Order: sequence, then C-alpha cells, then structure tokens
Amino acid sequence: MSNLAGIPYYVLEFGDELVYFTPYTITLFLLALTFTIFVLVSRPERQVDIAFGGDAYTTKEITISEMRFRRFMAIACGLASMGAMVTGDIFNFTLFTAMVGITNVGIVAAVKSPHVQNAAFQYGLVALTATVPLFGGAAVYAAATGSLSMIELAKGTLPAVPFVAKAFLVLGVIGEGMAPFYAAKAEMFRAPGAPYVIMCSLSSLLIFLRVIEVVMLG
Amino acid sequence: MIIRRISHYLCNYENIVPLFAGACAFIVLIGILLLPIQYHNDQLYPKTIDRNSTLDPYDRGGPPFAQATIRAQYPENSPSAGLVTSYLTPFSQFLADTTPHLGTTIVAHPGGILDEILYNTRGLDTVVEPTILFIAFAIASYLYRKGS
Amino acid sequence: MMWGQYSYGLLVVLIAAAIAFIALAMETDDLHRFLLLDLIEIPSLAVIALLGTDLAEALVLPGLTVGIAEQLALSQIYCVKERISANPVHGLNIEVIAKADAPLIISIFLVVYGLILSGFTGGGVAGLGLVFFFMSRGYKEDLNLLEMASGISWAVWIFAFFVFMFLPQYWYVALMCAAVGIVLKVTVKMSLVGTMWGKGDE
Amino acid sequence: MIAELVLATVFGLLLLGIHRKVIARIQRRPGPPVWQEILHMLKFSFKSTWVPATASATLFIGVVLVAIGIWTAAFFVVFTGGSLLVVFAIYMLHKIVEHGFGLSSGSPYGKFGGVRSVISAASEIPLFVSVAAIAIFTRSFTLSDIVLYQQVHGPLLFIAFPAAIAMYLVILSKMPSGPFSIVESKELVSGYKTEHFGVWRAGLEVCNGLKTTVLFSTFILVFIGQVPILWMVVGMVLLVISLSFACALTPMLSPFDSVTVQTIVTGLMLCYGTFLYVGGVA
Repeated sequence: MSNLAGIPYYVLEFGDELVYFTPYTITLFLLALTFTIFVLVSRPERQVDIAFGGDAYTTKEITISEMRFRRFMAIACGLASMGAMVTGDIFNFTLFTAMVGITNVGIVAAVKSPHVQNAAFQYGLVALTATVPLFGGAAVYAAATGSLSMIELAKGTLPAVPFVAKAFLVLGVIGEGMAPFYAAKAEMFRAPGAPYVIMCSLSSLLIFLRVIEVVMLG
Repeated sequence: MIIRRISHYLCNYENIVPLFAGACAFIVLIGILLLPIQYHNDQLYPKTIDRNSTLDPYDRGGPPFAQATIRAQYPENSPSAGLVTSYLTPFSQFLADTTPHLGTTIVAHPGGILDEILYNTRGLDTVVEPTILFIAFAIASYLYRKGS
Repeated sequence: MMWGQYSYGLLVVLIAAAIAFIALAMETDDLHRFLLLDLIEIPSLAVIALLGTDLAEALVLPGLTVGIAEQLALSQIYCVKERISANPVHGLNIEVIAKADAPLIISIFLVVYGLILSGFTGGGVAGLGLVFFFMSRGYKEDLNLLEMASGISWAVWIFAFFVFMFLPQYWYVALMCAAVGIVLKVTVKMSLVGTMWGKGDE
Repeated sequence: MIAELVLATVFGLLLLGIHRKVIARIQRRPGPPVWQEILHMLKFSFKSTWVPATASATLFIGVVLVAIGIWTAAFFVVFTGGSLLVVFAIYMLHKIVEHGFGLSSGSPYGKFGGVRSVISAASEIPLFVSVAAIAIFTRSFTLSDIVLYQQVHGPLLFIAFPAAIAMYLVILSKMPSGPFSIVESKELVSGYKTEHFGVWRAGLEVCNGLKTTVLFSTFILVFIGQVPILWMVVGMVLLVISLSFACALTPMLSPFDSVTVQTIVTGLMLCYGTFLYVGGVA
C-alpha cells in the first residue's frame, strides 16, 4: 500500500531530508498556514465570564506582554506544525512534533490563572514523557530499515517496519498533542486568547493526522 | 455505572500523567514480547574507526582537507558532503600532529563526522533542534521575568 | 527471526523503560514525577544509541537537547505554579571568591579555550566560564542583551543551513557560520542560567 | 461545479429539515416544515450583521470562511473520487472550526460549546478505523477504487458491517439533538453557534448543509457503491430517517460520559481493525 496519500506533487531537497507535498499533506499544510495567518493578524477576544445562575459577569483582560508572548508561541507552533506536515523524514517529523508539544505548553503557561497553569504543567509532563516513545520509535525505524526517509519507506523495497516502532511513534504523537483524546486538555482550552488556544488544538490534531499517514508507509 | 466512573477518572487532569505513563509501559511490554527485531545491516553513515589514525575517533577516511566518502541517503543532494568531515581547524591540526590521539569529546572542533551529519546532510534536524531549545528558553525566561 | 546483539540491547533498554514508566504511573507528587522524567529520558537515548552508526550520535544530540530544554521550561512553570519565588541560591557566598581575581582568570581561561574548541563542547566550556563568573560575582546583567545575542546566533545558524542546502560550493562559509553560531548560542544560554541564579547577592 | 455545490448545500439543508420533522413526529409534535433549514439560511443572509464587541474579529469572520472552504474541498474530493483519507482529515478538522466558532466570540456559552466540541474529538477515530478496515479489503484509499471494488465484490455494507456501524455512529454524533450532540445542548443556548448572527450564521448553515450532503454521500459511496443519482437521494433520505429515530429515542449523554462512550467505541473498532489486519495477513 505505497503512495497512500497520493503521488508527491513537489519535492524540495534539504540534503538527506526531503520536503514533499501530497494532496493529503497539502490540505493539512494549507490549514496550518491559514490559522497561522489568523494568529498573526487577529487580536485576542475579550472573554466574558459569567457566574451561571446569576447576573454577574466580568471581562477578562489580557495584558500586552502576555498577548505578545502567546502570539509568538502560537506562530512558532504554526510553523512547527507546517514543518511536521510537509517533512519527508521520520526523525525530522518527531522533532517538529516535539516542538509542537513545547509550544503548546508555552501558549497556555503564560496565562495567569492557577487552574490553567496546573493543567499546563500536567500536560507538559505528558509532552515530556512522549518524547521517549517518539524518538525511540524513530530510532527503531532507522535500525530496522536503515532509512529514515518516508519516500524510501513508501517504495516498499526496504524491510517491513516493526509494529513496535509504529506504536511508539503514534503514542509519542498522542502524548505531544493529546489529540484526539482532548478530554485531558479541556482545562487548557478554557484559557482566554482564542486564536492562540485554537492553534493548540489545531496543531495537535494536525500532527495526529500526519502520523496516521506516516505509519501506513513501509 | 462503569461509564460514569471512567469518565470521572478521565475528566480530572491530574490523572493524565499516570494514564499516559501506563499506556507507555503497556506498549513497551508489548514491544518486549514482540522482540527480536531484525537489525538492518545496510545502514546510513556506517561507523568505521581507524584506530591507528591520529585523528581517532574522528577519522572517517581520507587525509584532512580531502573529500571523504559519506554514505548518505541522497548523496546527490549534498555535493559538499565529506568536505566538512575532513576539515580541521589549525588548532585541531596542531593537536593531531603533536598528540597520539585527538581525544576530544563530540564535536570539539568543526570538522567531525557529526558536523557533517548535523550541518550538511541532515541540517534541517539541527535547525529544528535549537529552535526547540530557543522556545523552551523563551518560555522559561518569560515566566522567570514575570515572576520577579 | 534471530536474536542479534541489537535485540538483546533493545530488551535491556525496554525493560528499563518499562520500570521507569511504571514508576511514573504510580507516582502522585508533582515534583517527583518531574524528577522521574529525567530518568525516563535515559532509555530513550539508549534506544537511539543502539542504532550504532554515526547517525545515532547525530540523533542523540537533538534528543538530549529537547529533553533538557523542555525540563527547563517545565521547571519554571512548576515554580510559577507552586509560587516558589524566593531564590534559595545566593551565588557562591564565599568571601574570598567574591573579591579575588581567581574567578575572573578561570572564567577568561574557560571562555578562550571554549572559543578555540568551538562547536557544541566549545560553547559548553565557554558558557561554564561565564556561569562561574556570574555566580561568583552576583552579576546583574541585562538579560535582553544576552537574549538578543542568542537570537542572532540562532539566525546565523539558520543562514548557514541555507547556504549548505542551496549554495554547497560555499560550504566553508557555512561551516564557519554554523560553528560560530552554535558556540555563541550555547555560551549565551548557559550564562543566562548563571545570571538567573546569581542575583541574590544584594 | 458551482451549480452542483449549491444543489448539494440546499439538499443537505433539506435533509436536516427532514431530520427535524421526523424527530418532531416521533415525539408527537407538529414540527417545522421540512424546508425550514433552507428558509433559515435565506433569512439569516438578509438580516443585519455585526461582530460582538468582545470578539476577536478576524478569527470570528475567518473561521466561517474556513468552515465553508474545507467542506467545499471535501465535496470536490468525494465527487472526483479522491482519497478517503482527505475526507477523514477534513472531518476531524471540523472540530477545530467549531472550536474557533465558540472561542472567538468571548461568550461563555460559545466557549463551552467549542470546548465540548474539541474534547469529543475522539469520536472521529471510529471513522478512521472504518476507513482503515475498508482499505484492508480494497487495498486502496481512493474513493474511485473503493467503488470499483464494490462493483466486483458487492457492497461493503455486508463485507465490513462493523465498519459501517462505526461510520454510522460518527455521522450520528454530528447530527443535531442526538445522544452525542453535547456541543449544542440547550443549557449552552446554541453552543458554539450562539454568537454568530446574520451573514455569519448563514455561512454556518451553508457549511452544515454541505457537510451533511458530503457525509451522507460518502457513506453511500463507501458502503453501497456507485448507484444512480435518484437511488442516491433515496438512500440519503432513508439514512436521515434512521438517524432521526436514533436521535429521537435516545437521551443526550453528559459531556464526559459522551466522550467515554465514544472512546469505548473507538477501542472496540480498534480491536476489529486489528482482527482484520491480522486475519488479512495470515
């Protein structure tokens, strides 16, 4: 089952690491790009808090420095997810994924609410744990097939990738983004700053969608 | 009801670390059961060490300043591969000439095989890696400064 | 299938990883979880090292850096979360060191040696010199300047990467840029850590 | 192609109208006329339009365009026989769009709707597993290949019945007032849609119509195969009626229970996929 997501339209060479676009990855890439542009140009919303059952409501204010920092993190997150979408190298993909994980933590860690911060810390622990299966999986890929290039893996001439390597990779990606088991990330999504928080959920979903394609190769 | 109990456990974010660690442990145990994994001998960047070279362990064949042979995935994409490997700083050259082994740690001088891989053939990895470092430092210093 | 050296190595590493993961799953204290993560990182590096080629060395490095960097960021989040604001480290409170010339000389030596070495280790050595200096003097440096230097060195690195990829005939320039970029970067980052600790002298 | 797109949207809205009508009749209410959803869309198009003062304006508007954009893309993928994987991706990304709708306004109701939408993202995994199960039979992810396979071997509905159930559940979780519709439950007013009015709401309705057509036609293409257009329409109407029964007769689950049920279904589907994979290899 090679060429699962279609024939690469375009291949860009970075030494041993190729960047390539297929109909599948280009869809994901464009979406990451669109939302990164949103993050660039839009201002955060002013979130209204309501005490349910009462008439009291307050608007949360975001300070300028916090907004700037989170915007920076969200842009970095968008770039990382774009990279993860188009890269044609397993290890490179894991690095971009790790970067998505750390930027996700960064986007919410700047929020002052202790509740959100505690959630960010717990999620950061998971993201850090996830680097183990992530890099471990990539290493087993290399050891068992002698290649890290997705294009070579898709050709089907290399030895089959062990199940463990694929499972590690998927587990690592799930840990970095929690996608699609977002229930654990719900506290983080309640943080104000819509464009940035959306980047959190978008990037983790994108890397999850990409890893599905990756594990089907080889 | 079992569903309610599961969802109560899931909705507390304090529990995600044990949950994820448990999943990792589970997959690792499956990995142990699925051993052995066949090591593929035809590897990229194979390790061959010339113990007699004064550049040991960084000698990867060929004299300094000549293009060494690097078995990369796509050699045609990096025509300068092998030049970085054999490059020595004057200081390193001096050490190599005067001491029996240039016993340095990894990448103590430009010109090691690692530089070759990190800068040249797999440069994108190396760009992403300091970027992660950069992001992590940015988070730490932002929080640090906000706190003080 | 055959049990080769690789499989035996992997068996040992996976057992270690399983023990570490189970420990993490059972731990309830946040700080202890955080410390256990450091332990868990080691098997992952071992899995990469089992690859046994030069590529393994090159892959260990990002793996290691990513782990350390994330731990740094997380530890800061932990401090904010737990409201740990008091700085328990007050520099090296040894009177002789604070006044004498020795830290300066040692630091200069380390920095110069690090610059000669260049590359990652060079950056580490030079950075260590600066850390030592800042810690012993309780030096209050403008963090913005250090961060700017770090950012510039990062940009130099990226520039070098593009030269390598698209203008390989100028590989020498790229090599120099990358080496200088990385030495500056590691130095700056480490000295940043030094100033963060050494501010309690007043 | 524009004509087809408009037709698909209107037909999708009509299906949603039928859905409402059937639920109402089951519950012994008169219910709105079946073209109510189309009227809604037209009505909102001509209403006054504004952006709330608390909203993040660019995102507030942009996300409507993204919603229409991704489903237009999905529509073309389905009708040119493209990769099922792309449809699946767009389907999952719709969660993010809902999240964007909810969060961008600043309203707490919208926010909770958006958050609920995202936390139930696991509900999409059964779709993926059913896609994978189908690929084990057909050896391909492209819709045209799947259709060809069914012309030779008969409908996949009988060959891969659990996969059909999984996809049915996924479509069910997207239908209004179903057991998994936690994003639109009434304690949140209208969930993520609460703050989008006027033209923005009309855009959302367009997206909903298009989404319904795309999902239903994908279901029929994948599990029954290429049928004449009239039978396709009949199939879609039958599908919506069966979904209405499911929605009308089941209570809505609480948010986390809904997520848990969907996760359990995911687990079961993964077992089925593994069973097929191992069985297929042996």
